[in-house]
This record gives sequence, structure tokens and C-alpha cells, in this order.
Amino acid sequence: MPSKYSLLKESWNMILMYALALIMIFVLTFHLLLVSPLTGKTFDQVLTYSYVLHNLTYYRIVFGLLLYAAVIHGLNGLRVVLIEWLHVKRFQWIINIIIVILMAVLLAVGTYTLIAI
Amino acid sequence: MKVRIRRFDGQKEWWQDYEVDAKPSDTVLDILNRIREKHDHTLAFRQSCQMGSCGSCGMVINGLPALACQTRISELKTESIRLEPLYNYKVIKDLVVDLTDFVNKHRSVKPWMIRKNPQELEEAPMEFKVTPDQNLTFVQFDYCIMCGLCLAACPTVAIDPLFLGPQALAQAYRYIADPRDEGFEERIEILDDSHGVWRCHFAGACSYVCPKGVDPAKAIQYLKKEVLKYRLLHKKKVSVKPAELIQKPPPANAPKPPPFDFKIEGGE
Amino acid sequence: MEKEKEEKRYKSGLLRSLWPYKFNLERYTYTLHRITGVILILYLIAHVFEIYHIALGPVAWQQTMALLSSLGIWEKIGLWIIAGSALYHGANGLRLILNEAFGMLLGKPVLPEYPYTPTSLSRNQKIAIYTIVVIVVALWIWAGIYLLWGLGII
Amino acid sequence: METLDYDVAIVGTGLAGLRTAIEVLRRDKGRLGLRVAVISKLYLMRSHSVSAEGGTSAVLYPEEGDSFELMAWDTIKGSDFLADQDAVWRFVHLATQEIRLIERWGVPWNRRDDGRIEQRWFGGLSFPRATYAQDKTGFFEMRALYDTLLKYENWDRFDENFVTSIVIENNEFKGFTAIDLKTGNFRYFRAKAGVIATGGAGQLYRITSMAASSTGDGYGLAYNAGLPLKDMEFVQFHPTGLVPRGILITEAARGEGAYLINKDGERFMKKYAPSKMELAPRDIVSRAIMKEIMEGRGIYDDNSGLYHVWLDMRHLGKEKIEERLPFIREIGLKYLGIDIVDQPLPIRPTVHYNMGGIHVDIDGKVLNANGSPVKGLWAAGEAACVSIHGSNRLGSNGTNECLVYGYIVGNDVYNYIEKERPALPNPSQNILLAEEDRIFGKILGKESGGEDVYQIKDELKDTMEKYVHVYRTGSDLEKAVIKIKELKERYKYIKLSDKSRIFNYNLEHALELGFMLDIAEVIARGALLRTESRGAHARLDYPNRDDANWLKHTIALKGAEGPLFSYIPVKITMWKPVARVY
Repeated sequence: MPSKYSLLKESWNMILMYALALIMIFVLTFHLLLVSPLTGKTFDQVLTYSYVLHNLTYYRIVFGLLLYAAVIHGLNGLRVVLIEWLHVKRFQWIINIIIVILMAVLLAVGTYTLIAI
Repeated sequence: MKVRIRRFDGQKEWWQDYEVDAKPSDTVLDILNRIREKHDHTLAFRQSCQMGSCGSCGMVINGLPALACQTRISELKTESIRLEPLYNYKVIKDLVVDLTDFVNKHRSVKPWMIRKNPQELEEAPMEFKVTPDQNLTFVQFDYCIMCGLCLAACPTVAIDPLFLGPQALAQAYRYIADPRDEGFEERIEILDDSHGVWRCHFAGACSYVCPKGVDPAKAIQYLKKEVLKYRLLHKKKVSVKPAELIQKPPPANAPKPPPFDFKIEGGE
Repeated sequence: MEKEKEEKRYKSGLLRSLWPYKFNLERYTYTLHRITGVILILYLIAHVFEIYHIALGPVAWQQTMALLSSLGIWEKIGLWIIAGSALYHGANGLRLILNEAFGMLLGKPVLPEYPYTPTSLSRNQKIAIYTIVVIVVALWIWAGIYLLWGLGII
Repeated sequence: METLDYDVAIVGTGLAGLRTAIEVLRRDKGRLGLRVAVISKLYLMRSHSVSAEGGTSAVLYPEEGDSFELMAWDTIKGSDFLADQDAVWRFVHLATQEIRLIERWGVPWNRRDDGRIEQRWFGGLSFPRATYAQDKTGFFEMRALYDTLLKYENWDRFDENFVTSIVIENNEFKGFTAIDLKTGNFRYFRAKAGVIATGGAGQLYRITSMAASSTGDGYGLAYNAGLPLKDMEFVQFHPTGLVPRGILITEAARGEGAYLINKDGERFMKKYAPSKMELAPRDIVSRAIMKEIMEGRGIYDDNSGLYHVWLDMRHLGKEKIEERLPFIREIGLKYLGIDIVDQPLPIRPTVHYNMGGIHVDIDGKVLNANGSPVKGLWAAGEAACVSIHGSNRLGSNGTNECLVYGYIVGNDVYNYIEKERPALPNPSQNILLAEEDRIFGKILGKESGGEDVYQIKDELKDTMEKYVHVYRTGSDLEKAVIKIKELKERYKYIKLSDKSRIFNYNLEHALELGFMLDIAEVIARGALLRTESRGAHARLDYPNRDDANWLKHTIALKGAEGPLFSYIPVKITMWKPVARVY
């Protein structure tokens, strides 16, 4: 039953998901490598302030990309799970609104963190 | 053979056990008929063709949706049979489920031949020219007997009743893949919706339980590819044209019936 | 958000949707994909707020680190599960993209032939899934060792 | 009691029912705003037509040697000259357009390499004109018709409504009464025009290729409404039915070259039909198999206790079987674990078609006792007997009769309503109340009596299987008539143990049993009176065809204590009867 509530067609949403997924494959691997044994440090050394600060400042662009890709892809996935599980036809826009607000908050905090350091 | 059936008479539900003699070559439907005729006349279940081509007797046998008329006892390899109505449907009585929702979803994806010029569907001097390979691109999905097992197995249908369901999507793809059909633009609005084709996450359970090998999971993934191709590349599908009329006199050695004994009007 | 009143459907609901017993391999991957996805997004929300503390200076960072290590062994096990989820979700996601967007690993439409083993769930798909499982489990064990004993075997 | 008003009410949604509904809606295109009710006792896509396997014959290639006369000749010769030849002549002309029209609606016919429709050999045809789609032709046609019907708007579907009677008053059709199985309440469909398309009555016999729903309701409805039934004694036995259950192994298997071999491995068909061999018409092949079995050359199957012969397809090769007979291979593997690529199939004649039916004229209008049409009532498909099949139907002539007569009846209904503009009938209420009381009071509510519906049904099936089978004798038929009369007596004392209203299959089976007993009596007595052998009706005591005094149709009317028989001449307009040799 076609729903007239979805502003843009679902396929654009999925194209976005696929694109971000492909981006994240590279960027997330890079991020995991930074905290992996390949860096020669044990896990506790990896979490030190200086090392984390150095990474974030040095690879600011990469982590920015990872932040946006992960948040948008992840929350979109959460939206899919929610509209499937709650399947509320009339109140579907509420779910969309909540997801968008959450996305805005996370992106704001993340972007601030990246800019501030 | 011990048979445990999920009963429901409109108000209360309960498990009922029967003890029936059964030959290994019997099918579950034979057992059910034997129970109804010998033990309990109130048992309600659907049946019609008894050869697996009409789709009435879909039910859950030992936890898996299957057709009762073609599941042989020897295949089940268990001492007892557990029969339940199909998952994800409203139960009306015993093993009979309500298919109105299933049927409406099928209808909502416009599963019929659509041509730009509807006159071509009204009268047919000649058939469309479809080679055997073109025929092969869609005929697999035309084997669907509408038994409803795939919706019983699908995880998305289990949580989202608004989801169109593997059957409707596979039938939409059957007509989209048909070289004679030109209705893709009309159908994409319905399919490309928040409860349409994108709610399928390829769990493949529909193809696993399909008794006719229709493989709806494959149809839906191809359908997704078509939708993406349409959105991104805006590719137009080219459909076949009707064959041209052949006016050739019959060959000389054509077999002939004996001459008429009476004069008939309009006889060549 | 009140749910529309719809009649009770027989054994439908979240548990039935995620319970793949007796079904095919791909249905197991569906359940895992969904569970790992939810784990990752919840962790992501926490992770963004956690890393936010780096901007408040080293003292705030030490406090968050202390707060985390107060969980003791559970912090490491939690991170290990999240690492596993990321590995699996990524690998399986790639397979799904190959299936859905590029129509690969599915097999051509064929005339159904008895006994009907659907081509979309047959050889190619199984090979893809088993390779994913092997790679993911290997990396996951490696991450586990790295996290839990800190030996850092490169 | 619910009253539902419609312009057209169609009972039975097989090929004929769906095709009629589409034709009415197609002709209407919103001009008159006709509202059609499509009523079926099953769900809409479950009718027995989905099991039709073989093919649909039509003249598609006149330039390659086929012709209308040839198809008409095959049909008439196949019918042992009992078919009305004017109806056959009209039928063969319309079949071609039907095949191409439903191809436009989506039927995936098998194709030649150049894209044209493929045709193959079939029993009794002198040109390969059986159009087919794999070996599930009926199923694909049903799907195309069902999908096309969904395209239209002003029709309503009444799934699982069991029609109990036709309301007819002073020769005018007033509607159908039915029970809605889902809720159990009683419904009266008030309609200006009614079409009966309910198919055959194979369930009278123990071994039949027909669905559990083919209980001859249409025949029973017409018979109990005082309408005549024609040629009911001609029951077609399809030669190749799988042994334990009678599942149909399509004639296309023999069309592709399968052999029938008996115990000694001999292709016995050359003794019975020297030129056509396995591709002779169905009655000849069925009689040949039964004769082989009676003369001890059949093979005993201990699992089901029946004698059978072998259908051998091993020489066709796996590739051809998969491309042309995939469903036959599936049935063999699924039900017997036999792969037809390397093992022959055990087969035995199985009840497949009822040539007889409701007495209708060439336009499908139902005729009453004195031969004039009932106002507003039509019948189409296997339920009707226009008699284009006469005493034996050719293979692949069944599905196209449903399509052609769906087209003819659909047009006739539309023209009737457009021309006559009939008002909605209003029958006298006591007919409806009497019907409601008969069902819910006398049958459902009855506490007395102790007979069991299924017990009587089993005995009826055994009687028909034993006495009214391929080879019939006077004494056997006598026993059958007596036994059926006794069963009808016991039917008066049946008691239902399921008193619920929702999906009361016990009640439905009791009503079906009522129809089955009437029809069985008509078949048995009709066969007893027809003292000759013609087409599917083979009498051992009267072995040869007697055109002098038996070239006529049997008309059966419901009498006080059993059917009353009269006979009407056959319309011979093309060929005089000649000896029938293949």
C-alpha cells in the first residue's frame, strides 16, 4: 500500500546507505588499524590522551568523514529497524523526526570535538 | 503415528493429539483427511488439488511452512507430526488462515500486463514475438501458486504487516521482467516505498520454503537492481512488438478431412 | 506512538522474526546482521559522547578512562563484542550490496526443476557466507587476544 | 440472511468462470457500470483448472497445414459423432483468437526459436495443434486470467462461499443462495444474470485426477432446480493416472513419444489403434489398458492393491524431459520417488472429465425441461454440455472450451443486459426461508439419525469405482442403481457432529454429498438405459455403436423418486457418422 508520507523515494535513501557503507569500509578499517596491534602499542597505551589527540588532529579529515558516514548510515539503519518493528503508518514521520534530531545532535558533538582540538 | 494439531475454534486455542495409522507413502494431507473422517469431524483445513498445484493446503509442518499435500511422511523422518496454521496470518479456525490481506497486497502491485497502447491487449491478430530465452527471464516467477508459505517464513512480514511481502514483490518482478510488459513506471511508485521492496533484507527464507521453486528472494534482488538502475541511470526498458501477420496459402500436402456431407455456410 | 490496533497474527512478532531455527543459512546471517547493526549504532552514540571528552582536556579524558576501566574485565569484553560486530556487519554488508545492488551471487532465472533448490541460496551464496565467517572469526579472535591479554602479537 | 445485489453472479472460478467475468467487464468498460460477483467455494486461484497440464488446441498455423475443418473433423470424430456439429463449427473458429488474446494477457506459451507460439501432438489430433506452456498449461492460463481480472474495478470476490441452490421462479433466474464459510451466515445473491461454471464431478469415483472440490455442485444445483442434465453417462477416463492416487500424467507425455508397455514389455497399443498407437483418443487407450489388465497382462502394485501398466519415457532423454515435461518428473519423484528419466511410471485409467453437463444451447443459455432457455441463466465450461465433446472429449479440447465459452457466455450476458435492461428480481421470500431452514434447520440442526457423511461418501465412491467404470455391464449397473438408491435413503438420516458456524466443512461435505448422490444416480441409470457402446461409454453386453436408435442425447430430469429420461436428436450439419478407427 503506497504511503504518501515518505518525502523522497526510499531508493534514494538506500543509495545513500550503499554509498556510505562503501566509504566506511575504508575509513573504518583505517580507524581500527590505528587502535590495532599493528601500531605496536598494547591496548592500554592506545587509549592514552596524547596518542588519541595526535590521531584526531593529524587525521582530522579522515575522522570527520568517518563520523558523518557512520552516524548517517547507522541512524538510517536504526530508522529502518524502527519503522519495520513499530510499523506505525500515521506516525512514521515521528520516527523520522527523532532520527534526524539524534543525527543532528551526534554530528554537532562530533564536529565540535574535531574542531575544538 | 502421533499427530499434534494446533486447534482454534474462534475463542480458545489448544493442542490436540491424535493417534493415526499411516503408511510411509502417505502424505500429511492423507493423514489429515483420515483424522477428519475417522476421529474428529470438526477439524478444519483447506484442500483442493491434492497434487501440489493449487496452494490451498499451506500449513506449518514440524516448524517449517510447507504444503501438506506433497510432504510425505517418509520425508519427515520423525515419529510425530506437529501441525500449526501458517505463521504471520490471522487464524480463523484450526489450520485455516485469513488470506484477504495477502490477496490485497498481491493486487496492490498491479500484477497484470500493461502496455502503452491498451488496444494491443484488447484484440490480438498475432501474438508477441518472444524467443525461448526471453521467455526464460520471467517464467520461473510465474510458477507462483499463491500458497502464502513465503509470507509465513519472511522475517520482515513477521514484524511489519504493512510490508508488501515476497509474493507480491516477486509477481511485480515477474511482470517487470516480462518482455511484453511496459508498466514499470507505474509499478515503481508502489514498490519504491517505505514499506515496499527495500524492507526485504535478503533473509532468503521465502525461497527456502517455496514449494514451486519460484525463488522470490532472487526476484526481489533483481527488482532492487532494476529500481536502482531506473533511479540512477534512468534506463528505459525496450519491449517486444507483435509478430507481423502471415498470409500464406496452406501447403498442398496438408491433411484433409473427408468431404462434407452437407452444404455448410461459411465453410472454405 | 500508539500502534494501530491490528488483529493478533499467529506467532508473528520480533522473536519469530529473529528466530531462524530450521531455516536456511541466509536467515541466520539476517538475524546476525540486524543484531550487530543495533549493537554498533548504540555503541556509536556512546562513542561520540566518549570521544567528546578529548576536547575538554587531559583531566576530563583521564576521568572518562577511569570511569570505563571501573567496569573491569567487562569493558574489554564489551569492546571485543563491538569489534566482532563491526567486522561481521561490514563483511556481510558487502555481500548484501553485491546481492542487492549488483545482482551477483544469485544465479540466472531458470526453469524450476524438482527438487527446487533455489539458485539464490545455493553454491555462490554459501561460498560467500563461509568466507565471511572464516575471515571475521579469525580477525575477531586476533582482536580478542589483543584486547584481553594485551600481548599485542603483531 | 444477507441479500447482495449484483448485475451478474458467476459461480465457479475456474477458466470458464474467470474468462466470463473478464469478458463481461471488458465489454462493459464502465458504460453500464455492471457489477459482477465472482463466487467460489474455494479461494479464487484454487479451482481445479490449475491442474490442467496438457495443452489447448487451436488452429494457429493454417499456412503449415492446419485448418478449421480439420480441427472440427478431429473433434467430431473423437466425440464418436454425438457432438452437435454446428456448435463445434463455431467453437473451432473462436479458439484461435482466444489463444492469442490470453497470450497478450501474459500466458508464457512455449515458443519456437523464431518467437512464434509452439504446438505439439496430442491424442486424436491429425495436426500438432496443442498449444502448451511447459506442462502446466491450465495453471498458467488461470494465472493470466486471474491477474487480468484484478485489473478491473467493479467486481467483488466471494471466496469460500458455498452455493446451495439456484432460485428460479416461472422460468426466470432470480439468484443464488449460499453459505459464507468464513462467518457461516446465509447469503442470497440477487442477480439479473447468473453463470454456472463449476466444473466436473470426478470425486464420485475412488481414483480420479480431479481435485477434492470437483464434486459436481453445478450439476446438482441445476438438477435440484428442475433443469435438465444432458449426456451425464459419458465420463472420460484418462488413460495415464499415477497408480496410488490417480494424479494426472498428461497426455503430452505420450505426445512427446512415451510408450505404454504391459507386463511382458510389449507396446500393446498397436493391437488397438494400429496407426495412432499411444496417441489415439482417450477412450480407446483407456479401454486398451483395462483390457490388458483384465486379460492378466497388468502388473500388481502391492502398496495400493491395484493392477497397472507402465508408461515408459526413458528413451526421450533427460534434456527433452526437463524442457517439456518437468512437472511430470516432479510428480514421479514427489509421490513415488521414481525419476522418469530412468524408470517407467505405473499408470492406470483415472476419472478425468465429465462430457455431460447442464443442458445448454449454442450460446450457453441454460435450457429448461421443454427446451426453451431460462431467462437470465447461463452455464459454461465443463459444467455445461453444449455437447461439443459428444461422448468423448479430445485431449486439449477442455481448456479451450472453457475459454471459448467464457467468451461466448460473457458476450451473451452483456448483450442480454444491454438489450433487455432487466430489473433486479425479487423472489418470494418463502423460497429463501425454506432453503435456509433446509440447511440450518434440517441438516445442521438435526439431532436424530446416526449416519455418517464420510461413511456414505466412501461407499458411494467404491460403488461407482466397481460398477460404473471403463467397462460396464447391465448387471453391474443394476447393482449400482440399487446401491445408490439405498445410499440416498441413508442420506436422509445423516447427523453432523460439527455444529459450529465458522468453516463447518462437515456441513459443506454433507451438502456436497447430496449433490453427488443425485449425479451418481443420473450417471448410473443413464448408462444402464443406453444399450450401446459409444465413446467413453463402453458396454460389454452391447459392444458396438448403434447409430440407428442411439444417435441422440440423453436428457435427465429430476422426478419424484429418481431421474426421468428423454432423448433429443443430435444436430448433424457437417459429417454423417462413419466408423471410428484410428
